[in-house]
Amino acid sequence: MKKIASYPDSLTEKHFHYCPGCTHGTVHRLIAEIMDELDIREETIGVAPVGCAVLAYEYFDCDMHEASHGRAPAVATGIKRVHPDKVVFTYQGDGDLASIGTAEIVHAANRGENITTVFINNAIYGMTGGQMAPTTLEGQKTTTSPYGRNLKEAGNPIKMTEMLSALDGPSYIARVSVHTPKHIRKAKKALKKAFQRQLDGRGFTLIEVLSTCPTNWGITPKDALNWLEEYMMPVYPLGDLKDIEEVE
Amino acid sequence: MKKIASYPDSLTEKHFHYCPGCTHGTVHRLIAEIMDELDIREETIGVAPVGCAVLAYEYFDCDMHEASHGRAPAVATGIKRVHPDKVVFTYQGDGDLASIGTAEIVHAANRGENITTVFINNAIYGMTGGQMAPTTLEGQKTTTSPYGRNLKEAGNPIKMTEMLSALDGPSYIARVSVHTPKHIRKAKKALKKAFQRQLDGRGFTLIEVLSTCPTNWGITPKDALNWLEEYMMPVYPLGDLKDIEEVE
Amino acid sequence: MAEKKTVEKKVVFDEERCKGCELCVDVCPVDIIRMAEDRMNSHGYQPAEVPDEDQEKCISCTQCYQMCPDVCITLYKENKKD
Amino acid sequence: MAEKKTVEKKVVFDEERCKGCELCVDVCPVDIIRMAEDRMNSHGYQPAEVPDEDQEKCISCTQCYQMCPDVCITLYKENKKD
Amino acid sequence: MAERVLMKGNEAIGEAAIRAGCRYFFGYPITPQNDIPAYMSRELPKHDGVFLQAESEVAASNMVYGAAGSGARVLTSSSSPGISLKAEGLSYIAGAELPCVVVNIMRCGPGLGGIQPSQGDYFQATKGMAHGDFHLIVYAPSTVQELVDLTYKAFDTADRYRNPVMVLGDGMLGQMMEPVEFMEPLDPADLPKKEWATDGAKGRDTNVINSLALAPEELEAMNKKLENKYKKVKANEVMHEEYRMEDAEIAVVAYGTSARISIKAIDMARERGIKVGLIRPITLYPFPEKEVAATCDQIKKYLTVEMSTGQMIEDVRLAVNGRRPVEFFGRLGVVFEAEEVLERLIAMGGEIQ
Amino acid sequence: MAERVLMKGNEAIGEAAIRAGCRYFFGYPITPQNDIPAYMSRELPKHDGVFLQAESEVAASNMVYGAAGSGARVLTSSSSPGISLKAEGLSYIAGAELPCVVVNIMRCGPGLGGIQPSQGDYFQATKGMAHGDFHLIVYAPSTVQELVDLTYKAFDTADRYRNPVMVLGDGMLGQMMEPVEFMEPLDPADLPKKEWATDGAKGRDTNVINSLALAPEELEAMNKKLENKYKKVKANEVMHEEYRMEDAEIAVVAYGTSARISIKAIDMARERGIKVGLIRPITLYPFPEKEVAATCDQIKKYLTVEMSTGQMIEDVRLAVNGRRPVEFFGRLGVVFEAEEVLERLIAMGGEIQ
Amino acid sequence: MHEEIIMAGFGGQGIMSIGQLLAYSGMIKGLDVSWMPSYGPEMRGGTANCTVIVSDSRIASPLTSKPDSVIVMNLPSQDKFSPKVKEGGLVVTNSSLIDKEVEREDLEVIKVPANEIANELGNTRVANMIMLGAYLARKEIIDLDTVKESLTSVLPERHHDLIPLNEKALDRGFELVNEEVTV
Amino acid sequence: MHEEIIMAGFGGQGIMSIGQLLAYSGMIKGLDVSWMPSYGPEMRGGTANCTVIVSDSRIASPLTSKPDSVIVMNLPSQDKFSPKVKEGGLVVTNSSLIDKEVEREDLEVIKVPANEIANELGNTRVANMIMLGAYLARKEIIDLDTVKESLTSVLPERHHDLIPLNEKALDRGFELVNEEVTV
Ligand SMILES: Cc1ncc(C[n+]2csc(CCOP(=O)(O)OP(=O)(O)O)c2C)c(N)n1
Ligand SMILES: Cc1ncc(C[n+]2csc(CCOP(=O)(O)OP(=O)(O)O)c2C)c(N)n1
Ligand code: SF4
Ligand code: SF4
Ligand code: SF4
Ligand code: SF4
Repeated sequence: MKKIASYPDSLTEKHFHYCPGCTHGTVHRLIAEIMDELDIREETIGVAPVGCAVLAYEYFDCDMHEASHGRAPAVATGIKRVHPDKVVFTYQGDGDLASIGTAEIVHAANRGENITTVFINNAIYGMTGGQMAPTTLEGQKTTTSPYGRNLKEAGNPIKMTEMLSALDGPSYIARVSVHTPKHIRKAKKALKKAFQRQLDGRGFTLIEVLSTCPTNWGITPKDALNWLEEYMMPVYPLGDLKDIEEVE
Repeated sequence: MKKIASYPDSLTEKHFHYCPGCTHGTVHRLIAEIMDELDIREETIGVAPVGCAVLAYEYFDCDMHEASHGRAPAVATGIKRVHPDKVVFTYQGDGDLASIGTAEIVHAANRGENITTVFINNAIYGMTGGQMAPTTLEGQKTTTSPYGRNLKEAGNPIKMTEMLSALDGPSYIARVSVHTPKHIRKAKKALKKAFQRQLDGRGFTLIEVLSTCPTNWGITPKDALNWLEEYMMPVYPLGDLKDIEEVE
Repeated sequence: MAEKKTVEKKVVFDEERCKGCELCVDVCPVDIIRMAEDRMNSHGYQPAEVPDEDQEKCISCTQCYQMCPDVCITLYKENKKD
Repeated sequence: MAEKKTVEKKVVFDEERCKGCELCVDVCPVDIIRMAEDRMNSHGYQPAEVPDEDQEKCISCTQCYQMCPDVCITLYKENKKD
Repeated sequence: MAERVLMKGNEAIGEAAIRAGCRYFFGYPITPQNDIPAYMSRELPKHDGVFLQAESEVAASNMVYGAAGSGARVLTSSSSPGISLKAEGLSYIAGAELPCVVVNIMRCGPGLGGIQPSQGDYFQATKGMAHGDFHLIVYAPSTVQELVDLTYKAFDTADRYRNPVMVLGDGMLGQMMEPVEFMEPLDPADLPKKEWATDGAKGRDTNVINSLALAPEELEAMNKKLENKYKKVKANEVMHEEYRMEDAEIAVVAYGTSARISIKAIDMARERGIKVGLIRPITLYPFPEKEVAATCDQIKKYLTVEMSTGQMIEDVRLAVNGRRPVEFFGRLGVVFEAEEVLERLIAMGGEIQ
Repeated sequence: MAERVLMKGNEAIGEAAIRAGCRYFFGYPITPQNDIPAYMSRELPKHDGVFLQAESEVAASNMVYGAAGSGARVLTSSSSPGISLKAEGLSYIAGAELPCVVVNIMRCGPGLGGIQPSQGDYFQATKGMAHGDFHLIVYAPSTVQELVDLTYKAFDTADRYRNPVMVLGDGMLGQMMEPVEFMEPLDPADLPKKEWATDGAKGRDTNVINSLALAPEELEAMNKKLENKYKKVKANEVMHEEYRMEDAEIAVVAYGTSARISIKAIDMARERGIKVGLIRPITLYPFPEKEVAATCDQIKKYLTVEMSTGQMIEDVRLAVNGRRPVEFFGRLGVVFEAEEVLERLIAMGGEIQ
Repeated sequence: MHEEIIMAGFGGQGIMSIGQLLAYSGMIKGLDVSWMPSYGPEMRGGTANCTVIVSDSRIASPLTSKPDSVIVMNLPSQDKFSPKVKEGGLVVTNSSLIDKEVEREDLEVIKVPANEIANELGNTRVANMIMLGAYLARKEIIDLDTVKESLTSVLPERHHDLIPLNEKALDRGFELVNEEVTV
Repeated sequence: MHEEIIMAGFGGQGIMSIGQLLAYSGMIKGLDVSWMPSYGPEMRGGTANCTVIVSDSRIASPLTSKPDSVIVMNLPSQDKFSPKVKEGGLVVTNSSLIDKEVEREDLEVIKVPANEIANELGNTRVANMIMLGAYLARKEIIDLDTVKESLTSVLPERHHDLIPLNEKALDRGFELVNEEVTV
């Protein structure tokens, strides 16, 4: 018998602490596979966020920094400036990247910092028990929007990826999803392209991954996949948002 | 003899502390005239930045808050939520708004906070003696880019206004200039429209004003006007960037 | 060497990792994955399984592997005869 | 009442506010604004002025008022005769 | 007697704030204080109040600055790392002399640390919160009932002195449930108008909210004014409680959760005949310096008990001023048990004999 | 003897850092330390180093965190309000046990305050910088030469203890010019490799830079480790200087700029026959506690002199521990003159008689 | 009367609710009570426990290092907390999920097949109430009726339709022990 | 020798430069020196001043409350600093811009029409050097040649073409006083 799919080398043996059905694990696997395939595990320094993925440094089998909440792009900048020849990525949630860390991601992107950001958009704060995120949908109930998100009070679900695409620095920005095997394969492709761009020295890349948080959404893992497709995807359409093919 | 142009009522008698030829004064006058014309001096609460305009609270003859560096939109949010019926504006430089205060302006804009932001882009940090701003032009020499701004190191001149226009919250965003009487008149029009929008309860408005800093640019006031036209305007094209005419 | 071979498994679950989310169950086109009713791992979850009798039916599409957020699944395929 | 009237000024400068930036000089279409050479205000600036003999020439275009960053200028116009 | 309700510490804070006339909350989620924003987001709309989840703690503290300057009673809450991010804003609020209430439900640091309860932010709360010579007034409740009473009081104190007031709890106090009674709710419309607040300069001189003073003399005057205020605070606002101190020879000094565990230890020690009592500072700034000093004739030894590596002990030592030995017991990351304190008290009791 | 050059304090810091092998600077402009980033932006590129103006102080301190974790010698500098914004980041850096050097050229607060020199951030620097039980090691130079020497030393100390080190100056020290001599520059390539740093896990186990410890026992262990480190720092790193203390009956305790003005006052007082000397703490954390205590037999009265409303005085009082009176002289916003201190010394001299 | 109880199990087994229910019941009986949770870092799948103290005098510390009783719903909890119980104290253990014997001789152990009974009742989620019922039968600190009355106040409104089921579960646990004891 | 000088004027009058020039010259003469600026909040149009101390022993404080001398280039500076000068001290004042007399009887006052002379030399900006030259003529703490030599090190490179002009200005100031004194 031949192994056709198995646990990637670039993940440690640690069990994920994520809730059942949480797609953080899926994205972890994809990144690990890409490290395997590009053979960069020993060249990579990852930056974990504060958020559900706070323990990502226990899962990725590469050098890791645990950043303070929202500051992963700044931490990654510090690392990359010291090690311009290494691969540096940040892994961030939507509270981390789109709320407290807004300034850091905007400026890392604008500087065209040669790092890759994986942006997990699950429309909620997972780690802290289900508060409203800037990406929370209109009407969505969370512990801090108990009557449903009210646009007049809390503003619109923020489109970070669209916004960052308006800057000159980024070389590749895309939005993907991981709610079906097919989307997962596409997500991997986009992620791999982003890492490859970094290896080619082409500047800032960011992949937004629409993700689920069954626990804090209060539904089953299966229903969460459907909810993502039905409610999140119309607000956050998938696709490449910015792709500077060639350097002039 | 009939007075046809004179010192506006909404300015105090204090002499501006700005350098000779600095256009901060011009914009102050425009705002004061608008307060006069809309008869809102007694309804307005302004928020001064940290930057050359830090003493704006001594010049505008209305209630004022001096904010901490970059946080004027957050301060204005606090004020506006307490006094939703008053007119609240922030007056901010490019270091203030486009660098340290990135998160605050992005989120105030995204929330559609019903305030008006006047954004003075003079491509440099004036108050602190001429450091590079995020808006500093490629190759421009400043005390912290002594060899000229290098895009690879420092990134591109940031286009905050374009970036903010990608959000759903703002109702009116425009870029104007004050380097000729004609442009000054246009600038006033845009500013007045922004204040009027706020009075109409239409949400966030922002006017970026291309401005000069003769002292830190190291040229005469006259040359500064020319430099603005010749070098800044191509990078920061004037015009309305977002204008949501009607509420659906 | 002296390993006792029962069935040649094509779909192997790391039961201790499994959190019983059931996402693999749904995506299997040949419907061979189910949740074990008779056991619980040390975290209190009932793991997914492919019963021995169904192992053969796996068509190696890797859908379950792709879908499993906890990377519990290892897939095998018969060696090509050529 | 007893004010001594010399020339009816159309262009009046607040000399203490003026910083001598010369921006008003350039924009005046009839070229009547110049920098005072004979005096300095308390901040060490030589203020702008329109000499008495040129006051008449002002066409009330307000360009200088618009341009002056320090809001030093007050402009007057003859009352319309109607 | 008002009805007793069983309530989490965090939620009780929220309810007490609303009853104190607070209608504005700006904050950012962080464990273990998340029930406060959750409570406020649920309850404030019922009172026409505003709950706004800020984009960050930095923004939240500046929103508070704006709202406080506009004359409102306003609350923000966070836990340790989030408080560090509010530092600059709090310095501005204090410098501009604005009233507001800040809750810190401490967790264990430094850095990300963990979410275990801790008292490791004592220095930050009482001394070096941020740049410049200013102080927060700091309340340290030790029961859920006291969380309620002191939160309510905090709004008054803040208004009276135009100074930020901190309610300093820890994860244990915030998350535990106890029965509490509430005071009658206050209508914010009944509060005296703040003449200095910005609400549009209609028919009056303009108001300016500000902490800038460029001229050295002005700057000194601003700082002198603050210094005098803090003198008044020190003279009038000290609160503390004593327990079994009548005939005590050993005094435990502890606040908040540590004080509760210490009471248990003291009761156990008393059963063994050790004469020990508790001095519990309720205000940490101003610290009950005179009150501690007043016990020096009677007490032979002090034991400061903290969930830290020893912070309040400096204030205890300053109060005791060398007259008696001051020892320290503390653990950090792990909440200690009464038995551990007891053991230490037994040792100290032995030494005294 | 090396060449003497006339240099601004701020620029001297930059040059000293470069000579200490620092090749990375992340910072954000603020008066009165702007010559530091200006110098670094001009000089670092000549040494293949990186100067990066961060988007904010918050970002700068996190860039430092990243660069320090990657094994580099790294500098950041700011002034008071900017330091407050670095608080959270510094707590992370300390928690993760990373070395770096932070310069605070103090200005006068709170809030925006003014740009006048001040020593109002003593508490912040030495005690409550941010949440959690950690400390910066704090150097307090009082001449431009000392700025150079201590900045250079700071990088070594930081590396040795894997802890952030602060160089605490004030606007006066940063902006004045004095002649200085520099040490031979050090090549960063000659520094020992940091085995714990992240540079890609090639042929070794992975390195993780982290300050998180979720399990209570781990959290306690992390804090214990820090506590032990600080004990070592206290035992080995204290620095102070004494001036005319041989026969002194009054001791002025002052650091930095205050110490310089005090020396002038002491000389004037000595001319009037008043026996007064100076104890100048060079490390503020660890504070020269034993060294001050050792003078208690000789000294009858202490006078703490600060540009603040009285912060270091607490450490002086803790050291003196009630054995002698400790008085305070300070101004804030306005730099005091030697004559003012003299006046106070004359009064104290009279009292002693 | 002073009773200190630790309750522990997997997250999701309803440990926190029965703790609150007991504390609430104590309060309406005029007793002093405290409820103190302790969470792991995980939202789900981790272990959860809480400490409840019910006393007729003022409660000093809401923590206990030597509980009078423990209610344990899974093996890690039994392993962790049974060694801490006071000498002669009580362990109520969920025999549906725990095979292992409690290793101390000095403790009273009540084995409750809580999941089985809950499944019988048609809803695994009420296993917690069965455990509490059993505990209350042995330690009569609060009468069962008061506890049942408290359900309305403690359960979130959206679960009020489940009150009858919860009452039944409390009864079943209570009966189980009473039978054991009286028979 | 211990000399404490305050120099003051409008921003832009080159006050800081002559202070640095004097300090630098002192240093290369082997003396201890310090230069301490004080800025107003404004970049331009404000007043600027600096304190220079030159001493043959260690300088304690770089500040002075009773300077031996002041060089004042505008009226606000004269008003502010001449009252602080030590009894019998020196005031070098820019008579081109200052009409007002120094109000103290005990001071030596040297009036230098610095702007006029500078304009004669063709560049108002060297008025500062004329003032310094005049000062040096009266207080021979450092010889004029050393000061001229120091120009290369103190002036930014882009102004090195102006060194001859600056030297001439120093001379003119120096001569002015020497004439006065010797004649
Ligand atoms: C300075 C600071 N503020 C707040 C927190 C609390 N906190 C931890 S994670 C988090 C948000 C997590 O949400 P998100 O980034 O969306 O990630 P997720 O958990 O959903 O994956 C917050 C607010 C913190 N640790 N530090
Ligand atoms: C927290 C903080 N960081 C930095 C500063 C210093 N500072 C004051 S103004 C300013 C920038 C001013 O530039 P800009 O916003 O562009 O306004 P301008 O002066 O050009 O009008 C800076 C960095 C400060 N006061 N506070
Ligand atoms: S590989 Fe495909 S067929 Fe085989 S078990 Fe997985 S999903 Fe089913
Ligand atoms: S998807 Fe993975 S974790 Fe979920 S049930 Fe299947 S094997 Fe278990
Ligand atoms: S109004 Fe017009 S014409 Fe008159 S002075 Fe001004 S610019 Fe000249
Ligand atoms: S524009 Fe104004 S400030 Fe400038 S010279 Fe003319 S009057 Fe003076």
